[in-house]
Amino acid sequence: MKGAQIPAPKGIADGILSFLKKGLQEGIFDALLLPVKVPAGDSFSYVLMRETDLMDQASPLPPVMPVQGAKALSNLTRYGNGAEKIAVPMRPCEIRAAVELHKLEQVNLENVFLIGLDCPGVLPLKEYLKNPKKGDALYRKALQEWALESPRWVCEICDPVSPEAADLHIGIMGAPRGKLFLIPNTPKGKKLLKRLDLKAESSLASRQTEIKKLAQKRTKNKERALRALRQEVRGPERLLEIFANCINCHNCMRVCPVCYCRQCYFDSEALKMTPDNYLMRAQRKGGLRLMPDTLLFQLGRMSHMSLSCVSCGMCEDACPMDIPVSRIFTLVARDAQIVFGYLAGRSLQEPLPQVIYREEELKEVETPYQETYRPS
Amino acid sequence: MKSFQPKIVYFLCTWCGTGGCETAASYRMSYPENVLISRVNCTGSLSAVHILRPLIEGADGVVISGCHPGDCHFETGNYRARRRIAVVKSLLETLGLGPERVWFRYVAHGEGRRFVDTAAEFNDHIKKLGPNPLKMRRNT
Amino acid sequence: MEEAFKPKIVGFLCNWCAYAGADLAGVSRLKYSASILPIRVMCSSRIDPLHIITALLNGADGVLVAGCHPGDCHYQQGNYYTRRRFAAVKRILETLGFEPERVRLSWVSASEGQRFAQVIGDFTRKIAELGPAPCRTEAFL
Amino acid sequence: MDTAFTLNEGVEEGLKKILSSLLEKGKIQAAMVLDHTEGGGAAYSLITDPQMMAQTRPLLPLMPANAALALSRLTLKEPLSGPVAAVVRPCELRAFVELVKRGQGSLDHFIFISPVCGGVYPLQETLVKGGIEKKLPEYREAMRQGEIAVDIREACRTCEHFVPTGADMIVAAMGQDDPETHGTVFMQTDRAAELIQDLGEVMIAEKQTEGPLETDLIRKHQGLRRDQKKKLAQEMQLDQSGLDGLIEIFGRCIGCHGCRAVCPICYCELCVFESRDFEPKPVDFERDLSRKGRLRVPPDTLLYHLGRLNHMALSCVGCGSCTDVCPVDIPVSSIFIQVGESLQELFDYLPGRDPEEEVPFTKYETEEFAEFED
Repeated sequence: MKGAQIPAPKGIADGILSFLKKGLQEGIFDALLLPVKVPAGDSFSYVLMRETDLMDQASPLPPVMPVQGAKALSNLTRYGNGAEKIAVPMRPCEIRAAVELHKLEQVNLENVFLIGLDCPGVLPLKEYLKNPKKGDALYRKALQEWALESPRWVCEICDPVSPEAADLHIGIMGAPRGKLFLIPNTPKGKKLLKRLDLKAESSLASRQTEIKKLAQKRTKNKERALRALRQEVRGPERLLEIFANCINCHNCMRVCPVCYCRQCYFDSEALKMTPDNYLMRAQRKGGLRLMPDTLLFQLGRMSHMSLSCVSCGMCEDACPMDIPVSRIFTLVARDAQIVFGYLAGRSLQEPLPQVIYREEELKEVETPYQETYRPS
Repeated sequence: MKSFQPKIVYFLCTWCGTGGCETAASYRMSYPENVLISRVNCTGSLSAVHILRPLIEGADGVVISGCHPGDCHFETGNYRARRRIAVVKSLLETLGLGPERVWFRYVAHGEGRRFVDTAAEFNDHIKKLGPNPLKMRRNT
Repeated sequence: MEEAFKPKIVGFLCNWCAYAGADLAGVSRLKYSASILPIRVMCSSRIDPLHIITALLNGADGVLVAGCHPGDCHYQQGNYYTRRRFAAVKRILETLGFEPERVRLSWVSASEGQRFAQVIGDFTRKIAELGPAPCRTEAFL
Repeated sequence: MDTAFTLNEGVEEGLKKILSSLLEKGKIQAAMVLDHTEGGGAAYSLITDPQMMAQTRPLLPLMPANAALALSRLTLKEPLSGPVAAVVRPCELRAFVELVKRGQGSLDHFIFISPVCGGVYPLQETLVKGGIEKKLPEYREAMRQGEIAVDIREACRTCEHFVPTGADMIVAAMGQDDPETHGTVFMQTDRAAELIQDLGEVMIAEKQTEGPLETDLIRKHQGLRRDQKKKLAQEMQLDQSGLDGLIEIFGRCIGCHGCRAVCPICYCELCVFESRDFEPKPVDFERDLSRKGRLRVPPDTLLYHLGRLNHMALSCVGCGSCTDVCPVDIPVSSIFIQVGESLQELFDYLPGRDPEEEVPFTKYETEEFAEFED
């Protein structure tokens, strides 16, 4: 596999933005969807732009992830593609979420150029907001040295480092000084390079070594972190302790890129009961937590979306009570995805496990019947 | 201590599971009375929430029976149910909430004996496991 | 400014009075500013505060709500509710310093073609003085 | 003169004993109080077992969620069939009354017990760092002195409605002698007085005293809170905001809509801002893009907040939950309270003051608000 090279003499962000700007000027893209610093300077939001006057405020790799890119993309293309060809540079987890949303028919990728970026991880949103300037400085350093101090937990264990589902991947790691790789993954990406008159002729060997190194490091982190977590959450006792502070705001559900339902089952009429029902439930245990169904919400959401969970960490960033939501979801999602040999967001071609089946599978789920069973 | 009488929810699909139950009835076979039957149109119509909710709100175990593979009235419902139950069981396993409290076993219309046996066997199985620790927690 | 500023005003006109008034103004060949973009609603009370705010945030330079004079509502009391809701919207804009002058409530009856033309002219002048709404070009809404 | 009772112990302990003996005697079906949770915080619980009252924390200065949400959930489908006591803060009670006006619950059979409220601590500061217990002595001392406790939420610090309205029973957590050793409870309604009748032997001595509002301490506290409110208004200068100021404040909103989810007044199951109407279609984006050249995605952040102000600020009770829940620390409640009070002044309305009082938007006078007509 080979890639093209583009210049980035003034830094990574500048290199990426110049490339995007060129695509815009040459009419290859009609618009860009980019994270831009908000006027107050304390956060970032996605901005769809045709004009380039906000480009100096744009940052393809911001230090935080206030909105999941796939969620923004879904907002843009949920009702189908417009006539515009939009270039969307996103982090690996955002690309993966976009892939899942495409399968769930919540994103239309027809007129979208998915552009993958290497990601050193991001800072926890709440930490960043305490001192955005410090966060910015920390991240500038991280982009140079490719190591981020105290990133989010999910970022430290994120091992699908370079997503193949993006049409074009902008390789930062392993690129020669002052350069960036452009790696086409799909026919769309190859065509894009051709139109820009770029040839994929550079060797990616140096990059592959670095990627492998990073992936191995993160996989190791992951194994260790998940092993520890598995012990921490097992059993009703510890699980309830973790979720005890949940205040039922359902922020986690609303910022989750995969939870796309307009009306969540857990906010619906289905769980609203008569006073007698609540009293009866209270009498059975001596007391009933109000709001009820807190654990049901968490477990229910896990069972609904864990097969598509991309571990982007948005849920934890948005939790006002600092519940380690994304950690538990990551753990549960991994186990569930292993059952089906599935990895959320890996490929557009892989169908969602819940929409297909095989006639012979999952025998371990069934409890075999012994003809000779006699009650004890 | 009083002997433990578990509360068991048994989901049966309309076409096969319920049929098995009827067959058992017509042969005057009996099953434990603490097994509460709940009929659903197809096991494929069960959501994870239908399994999780009883476990949180008072059941000691949940057992699900539908048509044998290939026999589903809606062609593929039981295959889909199997995948969904696999997710729930994986979730319960990961979080240490007792995946063994959920059983999935096919029962055909004519299999009255198999239905009665499953109810009794699951009942014994849950008795051995003891009460579901989740159901008495106030803080759910 | 390269070009002379032409205000864009969204006018919510009630079917029975204000819209008929506008009609009369037209039939009487009265000239009034083309700045208004009339939207006919069955009653001025159909207007939710959201309609006004949405128009403002989407770049309208002014929003006019016009209906029957108090007591004359085709549905008896619709415009009384309108007045309360309008008062609330305007008070909120005042409290936030968010250009309350850009919204206006006026009563125009079906026979007041003259008044309609006058209201539009008046409001357009006022908006012209204020200049274009900042929301027209703001990206971060 | 009100009928009041002196307890043989502090207000919180006394209240717990009253409730547990009411439960024991079967005079109430259940009690809704703040309950201790495994995580070191508290959550509202519907308690039916008198033994369990012992571990509850009815007056813990914490609001995990506005209790009106729980009360509404309890009685949304139908009214209670028997008496249930609920220990709620004044703003929670007022919020519930507002919900009842909107058909989202029923007041029937509730016995409301409400403290003179010293405010609560922010959820983040206390629950997360586990410091609530440490704060308690300081909090109680402030209550005794009629001072504003350090570190309580801004919404509480600037709240003037800390004496409950509409409660059946008022717990004088402030304003009477020694709330920690000899608490006082005021019976505001006949049904409360009736309920408490046979409990004399437990811990109660009757006394006649002036109402909970009329003491110097309460008046002093009122003054302090009013000053805080003025100070905040001066600092924020909301009326100078304009578009730029609003974007400055709300620019970092991540669109989680948590403020709506925890708002006791925002009861809609499906919020209009999450509905199909507010999901832009490709043609909308193309139109806006050709007009402005660039736009925020998802759009309508400011519209959401301004729209919500229009929809609920008139009934905003200033409970501060929205600020508590905001993951990016937008001072939502400070804005909503100021705008809300300006609206409430316009309509001479205090949300939740009286269940019989109609919401202003559902009525009108034929002669009014001429100043808003042009």
